Amino acid sequence: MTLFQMFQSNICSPMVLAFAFGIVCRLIKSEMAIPRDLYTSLSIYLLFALGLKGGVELSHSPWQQLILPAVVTIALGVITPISSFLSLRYLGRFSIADAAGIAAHYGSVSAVTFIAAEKFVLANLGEGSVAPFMPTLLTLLEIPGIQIALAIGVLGLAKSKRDKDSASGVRASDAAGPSLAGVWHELLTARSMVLLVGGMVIGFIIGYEGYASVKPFFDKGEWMFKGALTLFLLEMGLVAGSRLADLKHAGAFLIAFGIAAPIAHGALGVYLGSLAGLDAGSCTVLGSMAASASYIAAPPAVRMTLPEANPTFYLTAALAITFPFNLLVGIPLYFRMALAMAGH
Amino acid sequence: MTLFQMFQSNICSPMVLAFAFGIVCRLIKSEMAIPRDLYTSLSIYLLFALGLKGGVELSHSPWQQLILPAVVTIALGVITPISSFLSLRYLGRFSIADAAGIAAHYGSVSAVTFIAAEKFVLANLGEGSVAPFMPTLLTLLEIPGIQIALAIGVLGLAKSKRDKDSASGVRASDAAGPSLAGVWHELLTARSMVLLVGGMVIGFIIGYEGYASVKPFFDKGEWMFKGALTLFLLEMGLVAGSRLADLKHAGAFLIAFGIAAPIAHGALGVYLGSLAGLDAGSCTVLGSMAASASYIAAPPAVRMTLPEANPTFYLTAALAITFPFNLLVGIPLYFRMALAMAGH
Amino acid sequence: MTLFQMFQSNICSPMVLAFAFGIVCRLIKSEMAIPRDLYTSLSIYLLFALGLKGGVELSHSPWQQLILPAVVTIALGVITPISSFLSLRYLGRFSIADAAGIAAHYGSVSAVTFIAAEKFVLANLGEGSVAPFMPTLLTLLEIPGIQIALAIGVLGLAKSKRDKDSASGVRASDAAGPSLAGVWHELLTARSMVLLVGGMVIGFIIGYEGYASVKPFFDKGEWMFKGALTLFLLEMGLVAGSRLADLKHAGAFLIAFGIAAPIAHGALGVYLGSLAGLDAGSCTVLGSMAASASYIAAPPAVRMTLPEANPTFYLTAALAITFPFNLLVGIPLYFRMALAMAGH
Amino acid sequence: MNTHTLTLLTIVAEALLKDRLIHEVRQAGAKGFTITDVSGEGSRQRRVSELLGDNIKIEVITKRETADKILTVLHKDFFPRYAVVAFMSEVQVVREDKYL
Amino acid sequence: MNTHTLTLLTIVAEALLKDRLIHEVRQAGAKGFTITDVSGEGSRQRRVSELLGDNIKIEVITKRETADKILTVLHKDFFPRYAVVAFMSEVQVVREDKYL
Amino acid sequence: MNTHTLTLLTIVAEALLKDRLIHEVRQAGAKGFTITDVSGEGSRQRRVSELLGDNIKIEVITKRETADKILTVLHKDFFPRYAVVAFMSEVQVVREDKYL
Ligand SMILES: Nc1ncnc2c1ncn2[C@@H]1O[C@H](COP(=O)(O)O)[C@@H](O)[C@H]1O
Ligand SMILES: Nc1ncnc2c1ncn2[C@@H]1O[C@H](COP(=O)(O)O)[C@@H](O)[C@H]1O
Ligand SMILES: Nc1ncnc2c1ncn2[C@@H]1O[C@H](COP(=O)(O)O)[C@@H](O)[C@H]1O
Ligand code: NA
Ligand code: NA
Ligand code: NA
Repeated sequence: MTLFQMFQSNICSPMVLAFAFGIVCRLIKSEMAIPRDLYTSLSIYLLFALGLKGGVELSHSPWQQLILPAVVTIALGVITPISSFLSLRYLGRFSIADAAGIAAHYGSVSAVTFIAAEKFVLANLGEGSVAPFMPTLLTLLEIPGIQIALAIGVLGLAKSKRDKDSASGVRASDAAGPSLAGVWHELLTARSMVLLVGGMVIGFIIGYEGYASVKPFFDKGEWMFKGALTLFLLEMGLVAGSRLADLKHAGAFLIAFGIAAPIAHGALGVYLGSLAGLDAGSCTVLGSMAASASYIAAPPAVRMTLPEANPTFYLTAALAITFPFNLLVGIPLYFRMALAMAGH
Repeated sequence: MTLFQMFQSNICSPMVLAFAFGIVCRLIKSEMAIPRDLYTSLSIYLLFALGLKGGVELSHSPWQQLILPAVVTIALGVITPISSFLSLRYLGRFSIADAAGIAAHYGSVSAVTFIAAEKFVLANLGEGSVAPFMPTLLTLLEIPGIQIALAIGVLGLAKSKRDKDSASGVRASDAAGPSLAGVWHELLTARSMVLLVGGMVIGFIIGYEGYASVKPFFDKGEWMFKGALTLFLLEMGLVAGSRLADLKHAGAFLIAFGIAAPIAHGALGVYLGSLAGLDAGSCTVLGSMAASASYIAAPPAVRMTLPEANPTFYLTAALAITFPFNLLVGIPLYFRMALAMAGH
Repeated sequence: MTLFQMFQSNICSPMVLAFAFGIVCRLIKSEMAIPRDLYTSLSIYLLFALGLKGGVELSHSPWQQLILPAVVTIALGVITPISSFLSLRYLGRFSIADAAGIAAHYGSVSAVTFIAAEKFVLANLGEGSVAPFMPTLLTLLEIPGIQIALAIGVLGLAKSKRDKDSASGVRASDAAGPSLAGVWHELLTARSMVLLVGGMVIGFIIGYEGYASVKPFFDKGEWMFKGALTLFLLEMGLVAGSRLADLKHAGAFLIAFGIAAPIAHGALGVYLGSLAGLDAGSCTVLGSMAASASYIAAPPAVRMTLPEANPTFYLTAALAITFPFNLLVGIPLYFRMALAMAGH
Repeated sequence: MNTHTLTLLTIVAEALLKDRLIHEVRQAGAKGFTITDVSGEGSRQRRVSELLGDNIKIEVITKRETADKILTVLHKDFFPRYAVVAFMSEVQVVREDKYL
Repeated sequence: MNTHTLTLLTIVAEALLKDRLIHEVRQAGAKGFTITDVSGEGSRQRRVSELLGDNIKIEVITKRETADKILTVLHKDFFPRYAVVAFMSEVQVVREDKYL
Repeated sequence: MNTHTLTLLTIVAEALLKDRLIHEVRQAGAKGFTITDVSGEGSRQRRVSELLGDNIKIEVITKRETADKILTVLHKDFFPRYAVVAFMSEVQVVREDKYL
């Protein structure tokens, strides 16, 4: 299959089309909307199902295999927010808050991109071509990047304020936001985290046997999951579509960043994955994770801790640029990279 | 199977019983209610599934076959609102606004009646007995009737006001409602339309192959769809039940109209369908479409553009009289008509 | 299988783990929440499915078999609220209102405990080991206990007020609550009752044949039902978890009561069941019903009619003590009792 | 715009009282009301919302006497037994007769 | 806190008027608004909420003249045809310029 | 009905501030509050509701000093950084001691 054929088959999947459909609804100014509670229910279901399956798989895979991949995943969680912050701040001339806010999103990971990447690999390389512990890596990658970028932002702002104060001789009130410890608790107990980890623990305990009775309801390979994912992507398309108008406020640099960052991070992810001994399929998924930008866990954390960062920037970049880019172009690309690295 | 046996088997389906159950809940003044978001979710699911399947079928059916049926469908969309308006205004002595408001409902179509008719035909004549392009006709029939009736109403009101003004010599302020162009946009981008058409386009693109992976989730023949439909009809029963008390305000003429209009329009639909070369099964479905009254697309459009029309009239007629009539008696009747016309 | 092994296999089911997961979410103060409409939708689905299956089973089971079990069920509905009231009032020294309020919960039944008991029996004794009319008994047991306890409470309060008035010579205004007749209507038409009975009537009419087409959607043995139950138990866990902090307000007696009452009532249920000729499986289920405390039908009825009763007591006892006790320990225990009674 | 002064009575109460409160509002002669789903906390520290429903807010525009009548009923039958608060303020309306 | 007096205009209307009412509020020069989903009953006895949606409440803090402008539009185009009520009261705000 | 005058403080803010604002309200000594889910637009033109949640409205009946205390905290810690508005009005209540 050529790269082009891959794009084509990727684009014609019900999920990608549902996303496109959502965008179109907004472009034609339709009143179409997914009820808030349906959206929340779908995301609870998808995250819990993801964790559950991950736990079941973990329950019969040797732990040692997990160590190296876990190390490189955490490395990705440290590197990507810093590389994002530096390029946004010094190449893109964004304010400290804006640069850190966007970096928090790119340092974390999008669960739907993860699912799409895994589906893509399974469709191309067949059953068993993705390591069973990938959802564990997803969990590891979710938080550190957000924390690192927030720390950069909060410390950077404090320093620039001290500089200003000592210059002017006046001491500004330090309108105290939530502490970073508070943010840790917030992130570790956020719905998405709790569902992933909780599902994983339950999956680990029940194992294959207990999973059997609810597998058709929760399993990624089953149509129930796919149907729910289709509806979820319709909603994502609606949200992305309502952000498209903001692309003009985002500016050319941010658009370029929203495409270049995933390519760079995706390549790094594929490379580190192969260093850690992952096969081509798993490298593709790890690359897609590194390349993706969070739009569920990161936005509230950033809004809370760095309200000075403009939400238009981070939401538009993560959801209206990088997410569709990865869905359509990125994943097949990281897949080619992974194949090339594996010597195919 | 005799007509009576058909009624009987029709009445004992879970869907019809769920509708009856909903009515009973209201009659015994139960607090029973379906959450608003569940209702919206079910209708999104049903309409999208309907469009999707229609698109998949379209993708491998010859287009020429569609032309004549499409022409007669549009003819039905022009005739039925006018016939409804005339009989309501001149036989029933309804005000211009009320007559036009009710006519808008009978000129459009009820998607659930469509599904019920199709299910009925498939149960009696088996797989393949309904043309694959029927959902396309459903889409074509949805809007024109509403627009025509609204135009009649708005122009009629304007004229009667001019007459009054010129009689009294005073010029009333023309409390401008939304423009008819605004209403076109509203209707074309309404949730129900967008889901049907969007689903159809996606279905057309993915074809049989792409459909396979989500078929159990969306397909009308599958239990998932049937279960969702059962719950949806429970809600429809609740709404219809809370309208039953309004039957006394509706008056004898409206009740008679709510039964006579579907029979007349149903017969016309069956007849025009057979003229256009449709087989008996498809004629039954086309007849049921013509006979049905919209209660999803029409009510908000009428309320917006013709607020002078009394909602009690149009909602009660469409949902508490014509919908159950078609479900219980109408569909088997149009089926007999279609069989007779096909010479059985 | 030893009693311990039973506990173990019981604890490792996805449903019990989901409940535990919900509790943990609250303990770590996670923001995790199930949307209100999803909770309501799940409970509508579960209750309707329960009734439907019960009705289908009833439609081909001889009515005479039902008479004796129905009699003992109603006996349980009379005995359990009285035994609960007496021990709470005279051993536990609770106020009249509190004792009656709690007794109303233990005199009624928890549908989820019923489902869990049935699942447990089927897993241990196989298909057919539970009588088909058990959902009918569930319906019979739901209301009488609540009414009897409320009557005790309302009459007791009125009497104690009269005593006080005649002592002080002053006549207090009798801030009239809703009449007991109003409460009857309320309970008989409450959502849970209407769904159970409505489902049962529909199931009875459609029988096996009509049920076939929606069986995968509604049947307790199918994964759809199990998946929905898993999510519902997650929510129950969240609610129970947020009540755990109230255990210290509940006091030692209430905690002891929350464990002793189900054991006593469960033993009584098993015994009466075997008197009525039920097999071991059905005795287990009847015992679990008697042992369980309602937390869906009872709370609003008690709050409405006996607002003097402290909700912290009855909600904590029913949901944070007795429900998990039955789920984990009670059901296997009543099962052993039933086996012992049947001479195994 | 020429306006008239009326009373806005706001009641916040546990949701299961909805039907009974609507009944009292109508009984006292009010011509309409608006209901909002809300949640809240007060002196009663009721933490029961999951199983007993949250609160509702009922707003009634009416003349002062009618508001007083409703308050009297609340005071007698509801305040002592249920979680209910109520307060009044003055509002300006255009079509006074609509509310009387 | 040093406060300024402004007008709080509250509109309760059938939900499908939402976009049109927001348009009028903006048109009249208001700088913001808050919307709540509500339900209700009034003199029109509209029992249509299931198929036509419930009501919404729109609250606008603004200066009295702007509120009057909105009321005038309501009076002309909405009161006679739709289920709408509106009322005003005075409120104290800290940052007056935010609303002007 | 014999009534007493108290202050109704209304805060409209982005939903993710809910816990922090409740904390401040309690901290200042208010005895209760009522929360409503709302949406809205203001000078900040925040169009982020899908991923960051909509707004909430917090209503607090309390004495003027307590309201002032809450406003002071809002002014210092919230107004400059978040999308928040707040306003006060006077209301009549029956049981004054319930709120003090
Ligand atoms: N001071 C207050 N300000 C605003 N709302 C209140 C206040 N006190 C009580 N409420 C509301 O009234 C409900 C019942 O209050 P209570 O009877 O004090 O438990 C609470 O759940 C709140 O929604
Ligand atoms: N007296 C009233 N007090 C509070 N809200 C009212 C009142 N009258 C009407 N409303 C609200 O305004 C809506 C429309 O009223 P109407 O136009 O009278 O049918 C109702 O559905 C209520 O939500
Ligand atoms: N003039 C206003 N009237 C009513 N609500 C407002 C007004 N301005 C702002 N709001 C509310 O306060 C929120 C935050 O406003 P802002 O900080 O101006 O973006 C908005 O989303 C509205 O819900
Ligand atoms: Na990333
Ligand atoms: Na029609
Ligand atoms: Na019991």
